Amino acid sequence: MKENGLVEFRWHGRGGQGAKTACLLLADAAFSSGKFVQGFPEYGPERMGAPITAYNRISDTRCSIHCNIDCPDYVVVVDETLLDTVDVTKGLSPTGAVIVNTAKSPGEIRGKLRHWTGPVCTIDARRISEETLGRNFPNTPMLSAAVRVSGVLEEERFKQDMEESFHHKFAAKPQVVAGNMAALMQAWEEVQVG
Amino acid sequence: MENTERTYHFKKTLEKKERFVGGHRLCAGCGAGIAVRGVLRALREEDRAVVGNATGCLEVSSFLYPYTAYEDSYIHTAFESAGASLSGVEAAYNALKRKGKVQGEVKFITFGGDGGTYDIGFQSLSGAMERGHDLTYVCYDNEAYMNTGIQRSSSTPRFAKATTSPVGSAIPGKLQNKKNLTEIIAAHHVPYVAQTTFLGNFRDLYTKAQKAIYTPGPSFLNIMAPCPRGWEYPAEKLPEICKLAVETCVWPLFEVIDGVWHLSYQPKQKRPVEEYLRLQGRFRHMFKPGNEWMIEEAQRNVDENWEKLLAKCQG
Amino acid sequence: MNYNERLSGNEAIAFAMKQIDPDVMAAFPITPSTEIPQYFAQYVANGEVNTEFVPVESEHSSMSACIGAEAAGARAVTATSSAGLALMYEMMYVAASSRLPITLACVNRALTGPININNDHSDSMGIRDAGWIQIYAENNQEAYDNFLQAMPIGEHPSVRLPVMICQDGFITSHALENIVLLDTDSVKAFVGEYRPEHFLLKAENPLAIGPYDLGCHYMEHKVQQAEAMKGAKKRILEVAAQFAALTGREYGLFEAYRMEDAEIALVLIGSSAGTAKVTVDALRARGIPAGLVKIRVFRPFPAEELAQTLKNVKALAILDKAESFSAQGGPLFAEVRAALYDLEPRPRTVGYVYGLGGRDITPAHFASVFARLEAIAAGGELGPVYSHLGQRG
Amino acid sequence: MIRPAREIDEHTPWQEMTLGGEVYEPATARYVNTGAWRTDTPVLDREKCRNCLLCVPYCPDSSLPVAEGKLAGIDYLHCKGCGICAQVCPFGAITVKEGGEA
Repeated sequence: MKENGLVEFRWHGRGGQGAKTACLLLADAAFSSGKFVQGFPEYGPERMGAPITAYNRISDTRCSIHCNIDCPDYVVVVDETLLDTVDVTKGLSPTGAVIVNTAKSPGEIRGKLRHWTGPVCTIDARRISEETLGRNFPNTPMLSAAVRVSGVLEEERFKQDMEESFHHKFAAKPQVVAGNMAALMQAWEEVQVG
Repeated sequence: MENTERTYHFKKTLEKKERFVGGHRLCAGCGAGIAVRGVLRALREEDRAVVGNATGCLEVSSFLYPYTAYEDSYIHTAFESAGASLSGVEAAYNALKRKGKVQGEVKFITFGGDGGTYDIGFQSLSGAMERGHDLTYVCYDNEAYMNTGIQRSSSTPRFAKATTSPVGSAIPGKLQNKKNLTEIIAAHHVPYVAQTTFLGNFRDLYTKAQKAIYTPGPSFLNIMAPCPRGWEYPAEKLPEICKLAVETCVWPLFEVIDGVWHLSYQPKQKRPVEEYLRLQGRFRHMFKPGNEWMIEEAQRNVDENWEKLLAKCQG
Repeated sequence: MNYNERLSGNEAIAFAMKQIDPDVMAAFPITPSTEIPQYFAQYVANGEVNTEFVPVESEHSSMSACIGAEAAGARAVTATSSAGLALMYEMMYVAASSRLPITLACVNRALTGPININNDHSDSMGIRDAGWIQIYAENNQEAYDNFLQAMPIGEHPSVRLPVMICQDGFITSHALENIVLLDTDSVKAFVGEYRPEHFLLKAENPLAIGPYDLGCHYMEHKVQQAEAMKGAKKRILEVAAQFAALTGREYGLFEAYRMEDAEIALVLIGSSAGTAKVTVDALRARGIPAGLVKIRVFRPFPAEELAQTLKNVKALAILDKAESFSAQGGPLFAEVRAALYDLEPRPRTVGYVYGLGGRDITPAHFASVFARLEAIAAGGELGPVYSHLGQRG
Repeated sequence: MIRPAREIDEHTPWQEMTLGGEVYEPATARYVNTGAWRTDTPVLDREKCRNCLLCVPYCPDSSLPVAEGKLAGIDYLHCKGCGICAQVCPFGAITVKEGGEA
């Protein structure tokens, strides 16, 4: 654990897939839990499909630091095809974990990770999202898995805050609230640690 | 255009209070001063105006600190920004009027020479026209950058001598034809666009200025405003030059109202362009033996443009 | 009246603009400030503000339109970055010399070329001598707070100068962070109404603005501007005091962080100051007397106040997030060093140019600078006074 | 104390000049004598003038004032002597004489 309960996340995704949105959602959820947060993407001129990185700092006090996160506590990979080209676990804290959106098992994914010997977590966010929301919106399951694995937020409060936030966000479409909550709960249960 | 007068009472228009006073530092016989007076005279006396201005002869001469030649409010910001600056003034008026902070009718009229209008200020003019601000942009077109010493502009006619299109043994003055800015502005589909100059009892200029100012939305007025220094003619010859510009069809008078083209004046007998050119020193080299082709080219160009205009106005 | 939220720096500025509800906003999009007019256009579309939004065709025109609007008697705002600010260059001078207190949200970005969209301060530093008050933020909170203070500073009759509120592109503009907001009524009461004495639309008398100034008047007008800029310090501090009374958040011309007994220190601007604070804390934990000064107000430049704060420092590094290609350091270095010239003894100073085009700067970088300062303070050689930090090779 | 525009000249200290070069009085140019620029001078023959006023709008210097529908004379404080008025007069009522004296 870093000072003041600081927990740092790095997100890997592709432009247009929602890694930045998921990062902002995590910041939002942590803010609701009374934390001090940072959620910021690393910007380039790249368009849809290019690898992108986003970061979170979650802490009990305000973070004054404003640089990228080279040594995160957790890495979340929104698109498993990135594992072939991006060294996603670079700098990852040995006590941390990598969380990958995949239908594969942690064991299968480990084979693609170069030097990483720590925990490998998997979540089939695509399937969960399709089952609960009818479409591939992996953000809610990914967020759920990241919170579950990291333990950065207290479970009950997180779930309660998310429900309120969905009600607020989808005020015009209440059916979407139930779908998102189902996605969140299912991901919470299904995330595999290996 | 409910605010425009149906009939033109020349003497009544001259009894209105002068809104552009003497004491400015324009040259003796300058067309810009005549244009500004003529346009501002079209304002209803009870209306206020904010006058804008691109940098140029008019600006450096009509507001030389602490002497403004304008009865109305006036703003100059830069050479290329007259359209945008007046857009900001008009936007402010809309906001302040809505909030009850400004009362009464205020009109927005900006002046620019051909440098500030055809060239460096073209982008901000185009933006202001496209956004639909309720303002009138008036170009006093003297066909070169007179303020900096008669350099060529995109409005300078072909073969005219200017200090950056000089006449030499290899190149006979400006090589390109004049840009048709009025047509370009008409292509912005603004409600009112017109071309005029100084003629007779100023009916054409006055009524066009009035329509431009009182048509809601953006309007554009292009006024041929001769420059005795740059065009090299004796200052008192200005009325004759304007008249010949129209009679030769070098500077046709027309309006484009809501996209419909109207010819304002058709000469009974189109005069040869040579008569117009001969009065001006900037075309002197065209009359040298061996250069007859230049006059022929100039005539051909005027004829072509005139035929195109006639087609538009009949279409 | 204070409440907690989480907003990016751009959202914070747009929200401040919404709370102020200016008369005119004229803007043209450019990364990374684009979100500000986007958010604002949505407020306009939703009828949440009573502002005339002018979506101009260039930044040159956005500043021109702001000048027209402000001269007309309206409160005008805009936002831009990088090449957009560069395109405004001429009009920035016109705004300042016409004494029009326009407020510009500058989201700092590197200047082309090669083209680069990330943060450094070359845009606003390039225009530092245009006559605008410049206030820089470390984070979203400061960007918001500074924006609320801009109009009470710039519009005050003793000042009448335009104000640029700067924050670091992407690093704070696109970073979601906690922020404490003021309720809108308090914002409106704090910012007040814009009541210029003379304006183009005033019914009682006309106003002519933007004359040709002959040599016999031009210098006098420039002296007026210079005097106003000198006097602006007082107003900036008055407004800061009023703001502190309202929010509890205190601001000065700069922030002196752990400077009381500091023997080695950094001077820098913007978000990197927050990162450097982490290094200062780490050094302090080891008993090393490190501190830093974060410049908030760069124009007017707080020279006397800096000299007072830095007089007991033995070794000082001044870090510029902009090149000036002077071949002897960046603009902040030049000005801070000049400010210290009359001190006896004076701190030994070195200058770094860092973070260009978004080059990331970490606590480790600052640790290396402090290590050098420790050696200098202990009587070691000064070494090169002008160098770069964070580049390869 | 800021001075009125007509009292601001090359001797005025900066403290007494309007800020930013603004002028908030109307048409202060009328205090300027541009008549001194004249090298030729138009002269109005009232006998010949029929008050058609055709000369008036052509004057670049607003120097042909109209009162009660009639040409009220020539404003020699501002007239620069371009001679356009003489050219457009259909009745020969305005002639240009050499020299700047009115």
